[in-house]
Amino acid sequence: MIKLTNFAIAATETGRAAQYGEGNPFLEWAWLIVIVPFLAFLAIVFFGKRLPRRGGEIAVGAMAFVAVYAAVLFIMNVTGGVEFVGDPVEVGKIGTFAIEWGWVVDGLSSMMYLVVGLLAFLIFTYALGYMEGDVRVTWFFAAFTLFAGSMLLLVSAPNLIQLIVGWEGVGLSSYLLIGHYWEDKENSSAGMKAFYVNKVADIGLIIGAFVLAIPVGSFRISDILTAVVDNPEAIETVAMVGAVLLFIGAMGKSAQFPFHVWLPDAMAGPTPVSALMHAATMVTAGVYLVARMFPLYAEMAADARGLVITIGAITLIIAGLLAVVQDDIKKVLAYSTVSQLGYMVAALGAGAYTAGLFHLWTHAFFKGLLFLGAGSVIHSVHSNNMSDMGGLRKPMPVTFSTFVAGTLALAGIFPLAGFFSKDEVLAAFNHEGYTAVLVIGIIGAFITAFYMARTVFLTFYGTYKGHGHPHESPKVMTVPMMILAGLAVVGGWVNIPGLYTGFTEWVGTRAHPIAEHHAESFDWPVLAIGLTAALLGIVAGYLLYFKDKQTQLERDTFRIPLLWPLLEHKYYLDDLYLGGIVNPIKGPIARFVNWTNSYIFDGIVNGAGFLARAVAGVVYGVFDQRGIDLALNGLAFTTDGAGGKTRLLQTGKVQQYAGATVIGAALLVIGFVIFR
Amino acid sequence: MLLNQFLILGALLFSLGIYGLLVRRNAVMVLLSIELMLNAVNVNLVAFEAFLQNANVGGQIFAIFVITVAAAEVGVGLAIILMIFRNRTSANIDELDLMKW
Amino acid sequence: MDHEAMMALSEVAVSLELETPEMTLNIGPQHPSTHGVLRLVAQVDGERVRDIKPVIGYMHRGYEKISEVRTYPQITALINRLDWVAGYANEIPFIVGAERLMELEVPDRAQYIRLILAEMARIASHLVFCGSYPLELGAGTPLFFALRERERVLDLMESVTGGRFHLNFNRLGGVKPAAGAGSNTRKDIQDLPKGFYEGSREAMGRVLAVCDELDQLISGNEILFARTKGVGVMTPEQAAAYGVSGPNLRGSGVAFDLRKVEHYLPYDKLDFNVVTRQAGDCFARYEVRVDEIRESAKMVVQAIDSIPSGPLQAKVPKIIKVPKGETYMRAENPKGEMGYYIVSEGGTGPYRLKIRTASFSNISVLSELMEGVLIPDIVAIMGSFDFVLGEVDR
Amino acid sequence: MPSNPSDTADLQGTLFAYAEHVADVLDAEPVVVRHGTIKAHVPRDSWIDALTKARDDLGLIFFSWLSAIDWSNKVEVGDPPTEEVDERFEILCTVGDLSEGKRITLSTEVSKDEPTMPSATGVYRGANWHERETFEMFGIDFVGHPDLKKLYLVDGFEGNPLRKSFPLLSREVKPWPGTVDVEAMPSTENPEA
Amino acid sequence: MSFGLELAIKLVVIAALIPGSALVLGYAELKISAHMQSRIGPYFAGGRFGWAQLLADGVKFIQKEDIIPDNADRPVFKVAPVLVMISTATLFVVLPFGPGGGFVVRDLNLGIFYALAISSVGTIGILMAGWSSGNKYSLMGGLRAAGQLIAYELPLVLAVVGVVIQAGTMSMQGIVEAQIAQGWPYAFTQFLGFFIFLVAGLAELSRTPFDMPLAESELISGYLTEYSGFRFLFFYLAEYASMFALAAIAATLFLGGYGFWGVSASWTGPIFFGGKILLIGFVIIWLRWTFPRFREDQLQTLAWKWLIPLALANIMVTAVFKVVF
Amino acid sequence: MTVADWIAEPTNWVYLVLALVIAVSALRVVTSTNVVHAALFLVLALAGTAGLFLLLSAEFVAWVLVLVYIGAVIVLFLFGIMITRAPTGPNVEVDHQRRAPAAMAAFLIFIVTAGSALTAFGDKQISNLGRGTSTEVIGEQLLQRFVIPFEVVSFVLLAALIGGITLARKDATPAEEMAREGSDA
Repeated sequence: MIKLTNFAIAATETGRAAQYGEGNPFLEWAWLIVIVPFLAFLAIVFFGKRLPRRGGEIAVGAMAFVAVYAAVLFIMNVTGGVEFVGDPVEVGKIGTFAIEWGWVVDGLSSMMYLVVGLLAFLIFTYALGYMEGDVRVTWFFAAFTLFAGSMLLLVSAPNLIQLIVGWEGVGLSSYLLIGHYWEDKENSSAGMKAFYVNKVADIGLIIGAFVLAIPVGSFRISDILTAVVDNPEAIETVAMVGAVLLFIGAMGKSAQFPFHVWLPDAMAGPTPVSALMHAATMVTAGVYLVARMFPLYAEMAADARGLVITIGAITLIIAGLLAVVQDDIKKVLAYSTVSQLGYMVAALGAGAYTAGLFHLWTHAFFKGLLFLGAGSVIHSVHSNNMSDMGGLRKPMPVTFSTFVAGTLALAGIFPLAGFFSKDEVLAAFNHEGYTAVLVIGIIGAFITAFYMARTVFLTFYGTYKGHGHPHESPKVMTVPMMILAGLAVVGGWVNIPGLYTGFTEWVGTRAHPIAEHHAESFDWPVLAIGLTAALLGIVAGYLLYFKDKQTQLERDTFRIPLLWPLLEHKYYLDDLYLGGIVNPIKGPIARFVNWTNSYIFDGIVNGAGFLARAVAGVVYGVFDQRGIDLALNGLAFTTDGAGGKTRLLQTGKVQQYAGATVIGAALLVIGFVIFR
Repeated sequence: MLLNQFLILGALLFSLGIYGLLVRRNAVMVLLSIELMLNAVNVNLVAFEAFLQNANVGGQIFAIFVITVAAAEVGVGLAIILMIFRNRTSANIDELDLMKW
Repeated sequence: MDHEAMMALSEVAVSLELETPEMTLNIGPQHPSTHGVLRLVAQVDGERVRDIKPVIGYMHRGYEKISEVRTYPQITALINRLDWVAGYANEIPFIVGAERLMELEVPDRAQYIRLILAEMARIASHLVFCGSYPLELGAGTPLFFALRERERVLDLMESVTGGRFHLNFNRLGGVKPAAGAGSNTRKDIQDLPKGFYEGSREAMGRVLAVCDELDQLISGNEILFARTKGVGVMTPEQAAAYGVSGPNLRGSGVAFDLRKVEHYLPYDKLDFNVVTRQAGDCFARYEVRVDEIRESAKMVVQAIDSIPSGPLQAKVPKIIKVPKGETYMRAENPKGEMGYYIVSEGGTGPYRLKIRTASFSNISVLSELMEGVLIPDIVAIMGSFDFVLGEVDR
Repeated sequence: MPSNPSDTADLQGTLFAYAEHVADVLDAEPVVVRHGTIKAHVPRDSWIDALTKARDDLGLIFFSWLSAIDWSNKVEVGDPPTEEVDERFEILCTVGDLSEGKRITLSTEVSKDEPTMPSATGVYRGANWHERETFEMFGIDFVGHPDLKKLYLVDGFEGNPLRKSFPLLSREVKPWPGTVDVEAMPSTENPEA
Repeated sequence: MSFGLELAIKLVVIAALIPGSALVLGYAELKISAHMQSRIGPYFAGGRFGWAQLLADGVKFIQKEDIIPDNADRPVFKVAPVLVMISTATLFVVLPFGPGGGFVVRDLNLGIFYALAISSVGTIGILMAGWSSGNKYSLMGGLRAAGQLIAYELPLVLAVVGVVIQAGTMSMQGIVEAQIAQGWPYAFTQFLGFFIFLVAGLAELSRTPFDMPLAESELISGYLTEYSGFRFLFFYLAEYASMFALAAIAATLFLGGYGFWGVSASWTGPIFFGGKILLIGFVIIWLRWTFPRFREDQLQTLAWKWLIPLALANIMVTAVFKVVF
Repeated sequence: MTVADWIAEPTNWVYLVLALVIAVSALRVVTSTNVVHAALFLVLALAGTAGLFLLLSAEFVAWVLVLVYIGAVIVLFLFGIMITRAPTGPNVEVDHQRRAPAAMAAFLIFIVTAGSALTAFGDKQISNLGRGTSTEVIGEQLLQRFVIPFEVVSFVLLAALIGGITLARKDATPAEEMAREGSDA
């Protein structure tokens, strides 16, 4: 175990020459990667409308820059290993805590830069075609650029404050983008839902950040991690709490159970948004956070890892099951993402740092591809529902072939990207001894293959059930898909146990207090079982959705009695949140106010009235005949008059209030002078 | 010059403003009375400043602030009156008693 | 309009109007920019015009009724007072109409003289517009430039006819012989005064020059653009429905000129263009008039070059009686289409004379154009229509 | 048409041909061509119909003018008609096109006992002022006019000046001296004139 | 010479200068406009060149009957021209006609600020005139004037700020001395400010192309409609006197005032200064007889969308230069 | 300090004149029956106040008062009065009937403030007025010591600007307005 002297530590262990990057202009200027999207955002907002493509070209240009720059950084990392922390700029101070802005280029972040930059570039290009003719296309690209920029800001963060700023930026822009078609109430409420759920989780992140930062005395991640390694007793007491709280934040962003509810609803946004959100930016933020803070989980808060892996496993399985019942093609993919994120989180929880990130890496390619394919289909048939599709293989050959490539990659079929990453995750479960999780993972692999097969068969085979004439999408949309399809095929070849494990080195240059197990070769039994499960899933899908002509027409004839309604209602989670949390809070407050109003206040008033009447009645009965009318009437008159006059005090006339105030103030002063 | 001669003038202006504030029905005239009161404050501020001869001239600076805020107040106040006038074709403040019981 | 509005006009007391958020503003009948006694009753909200009604009749003289007790030569003198800015042009359609009823053959030379004078009248009228329109928009100087050249034109007309405004130079069957001229005069001697041709050529050159001067001085001015472009846009459909004619119609992009289609003077022997502008806004109407001055000046020069010699007057009886018949004759006057429907019962005067004037139809469209404009736009739009109240009220 | 008839033989031809076309389209009877003017008579009941056809079918979109003639044998001013005429108002309306200079004058008759006409404002918006003028000058009521009130005359004015029965008051007091051109000036009887 | 006597003499000179300047500029306007329009202009009055034309006009105005409309608010109606005149006249106090104490009534520390503050008072007089006339056209003219003057006071003040930053003083003589010391007038460095000042100044003077408050073709004569006789004469005098004052302030701020390329001898001061004032006066007259007038909304657009941002930019640039160099 | 001493000081004469003008016009501001007159009397009161400030050698504040208050605020007032066309005739009732309690309250306030001033400051003198306050000092203090209030005030101004525009701008089209008026009636 090496001491962390800086945020980034020497990469010598990996056997490569450390390149600290001092004086290397590419690293010194790496902050451009973060700044350019924000500048592009401003440029689009101010000048976008006047440009021929309404600002899209600025966005694509900025992303092209980011992608190229990220590729350069990545290649530097691959060839030489990069560890660089830019000199932080002090923005302000909270007490003794400096608020800084800086940027990090190391293995993890350079990988993330590349993923974000490359996918954003491809998806933005795709969006040029997809969003053409949209009313708010300028605003879309502005928010989209902001989205990517926030993610880059988050990734480049050397301290928790900057990370939180980027984190919130991602949340904000996702809110804007999900609610892009705000004319429909549903869409805007989907945006709100995403925002709220994330906000709830963010509370954990923010508190966690402070919990960790206060004993250490700094928000710098390097300082915190150094303290973790060097000086465990200083933060021993808070590490566990902090880790759990940070993970709650990550759960929100990465849509882990029980915060996963927002992600499927977020499909209300335009498809490019979904693609970027699922592939590279938003949902990976949580995984990135856990990976970034991995030493904390690995060293100090090992118990927290139990939580992480549990949550990951639960998410993995329930989301996979949900994906099976969806009709909306994007929701299938959305639940699929949740499920795959479960894999990543579980892998990190199991201590398999590389495996988790590797799955993130491959997932970015094929999930981006799948979303673009789904978008292409939606663009063509003008519906999200698979019940309106079918038989699209012929009219949309490019979409079909790329989509199938993505499906196979996601299902984990050899030799596509998903195969290697999923296998590595499963192998890690096996190696670390989480057998239950391994079983869940294998079942998950089966389910994954099954629902993806279902999607493909329902969408591209059988007969067309929609309206209008489907057509292939324009070049500007298909070319990014083809590029991604290529990456989905070859993306996994960078980490083949026994053959070439470059990826381990690329992302592993940083957090090396972790003694991570690296398999020398495939874990053959697990591999065999996993692959078999995936193949079985595909076969099951084939049988149910291709062979059975009945399902071609009616869709989902097989319905497991108890499970099906549960899945259709998404485990009743939304109902639980609404009925269990929102309404109980909302209702009692309203009821309490109403009750106070009707019983206490009215009661006082009515009671007073009743009392007065009773007294009057008695008085009337007893004294009236005695001829003391004068006194009685006087009394009643006084009461009535007093009440009436008191009521008149509230005239609603400002000047009378002002007059009373003035006189009162003057009298108060006089009173002070006299009685002092 | 006595300090008090300014203070008492200020007090006089202020109480005249109070009188106007209480007695006027027309909202514009109420605003005018408020201006009078703010001006009384200015007199006091500048008089105290001249009396104390402070190096940081806080009195004068705050008089300037008061003037500025008065400008803002008039802007918003007149806009409100304009709107009320449009909706009710009356600028009489005592007809604006929607808030009463 | 009614008594109430008159009362409102006299009660300029602001305080009495205070309860209404909208204010009634009486523009005219005595107002610098109404070209006489037009009155506009405008409902304004601040500077914004909500509703506007032109009120006319302040100088109604009953010409149609009077004409029923007049002889044809008397009417010729009378109708000079319709459009007093171009008095001569008013005579043309009436005289031509009466000649048609009498089936008179008018000598060519007389026709050319009529044409020259009519075009000069058009130049004079348009020059007044080109000077006074900028004045209404606040630029005082162009007026003097325009009127300076108008004087030359008026001088020329005076040298021929002896009158400057109300020429009364036409006779049934020809034009009035100049003093001392016989019925068969040679060119350049008696019928037209000495030096008229040279003077005209020179004057037309100056007119063309002043058009360029106006262009330099005012037509390219940004403020003028701001005030007139896009203001008071009249569509061709509106123009046709309201009978708007002349330069106003051509400013809306309709290339329609009675000189080309009505065959009443030897215009077909001259080469000239019908000036149009597509925009239909105030600036288009202004530009059309400036260009029409140029066209007219060129026509005058052409006519002088090609004027035939010959008699000035066809043979007519001493007491003129027009045979029974009806006809409608119209002509392209500076303000637009002017026409006379003459019903003759064979007497010395018409049984009924309907006078169709351009300005009357031209301003009937105003209230439609002025809805929702600003008060300064009223002046800009009103001025751009170049109407004369004598024509409106008759 | 120039006043020289010889120039215009072919013009006359086209005019007659057009008049026949007009008669076909408008279903008008009779259509006369006199002195370069096409005048088409239509019944009062089909007045609006004829105007609509003229606008839509003949393309005569340009509204020139609308007025009336008071045909009367007993006149207070001017000379009476040479022949006996029916007592009636004749309504005239001239419309034209904006390309070739075609124009026709539509004519219809309305009785003096009940002088009402349908308003043409629905067909040509510009008829508004013309009808108001005809209303006050002849006393003809235009049914359906949006704003039928006096245009020129003051509010209290009584009578319809262009009716032949309306005397020219100033002439009653003092004859027009210009009539000397035609007949002898009655200066001996009226030395002030 | 005692302080009091000196002050008295100065005040007398200024009191003569106010109508004098109005006469000079008024006559210049008559003649210049005439020659621009191919006319001769005043010719007979006074024997030669019609030099006494305006004097004769003045006599005529004084002789005229003083008409106050029935609906007018009499006291306000009467005070309005006086207020306008006062606000113009007090401007002359700070005009520096030459170096030293002898050529200025009182060189205030806050000279230019004082001038701007005082000149804004005239707006009230115009509003009073418009309102009190009891005439709709007058009221609209008054409202237009008020809207216009408020809108253009901002760019006017902001344009001056640039000069003040560069000179580092608000004293009028100080600003002139700073220009003399610098060697060339501020028109070269503050050319944007100069332009804005002239445009906004034209608007403050309600002269073409910003004469909407008076616009005789729309509002007859705006707030002047009901004025006649010597009250009208007051407005008339005030108009030309404030034109003179504005030209003088512009000359002081941007053209180096009484200095001329470094020359600042006391006896040449008034000559140079007068020359520069006449130069600016000529430009103002020239514009008056060349341009049509704007529309009210276009005027506001010009002020708020162009002049004020430009003036702010000018201030920023000036401040940056001031700090950097 | 005796009355004679006080009278002997020439500045006090100036003060007296100004104070008289201010007091009288302030009284007219709150008693005048015509809104425009009231606003114009306020101008007079403010002009007098500016004079007082000059007397107290607060030149800058005096001219700011003139420029901002008289030049802008009052103009805005008059503008508003004329635009709203609020009742300006002399016959309109501009006052409540409750003059007496209002006058009592005002008098009470006057007694309290003037009384406390008298007891607190007695015959404290304002002296050393010769130097005047240089604008430079004000500027420096404004942007150094008082920079936070300065910024706050600018935000208040900005907010007032936006608020004023939002409130005063008319959103309804004429047709909508017509409909609203119709439903009211």
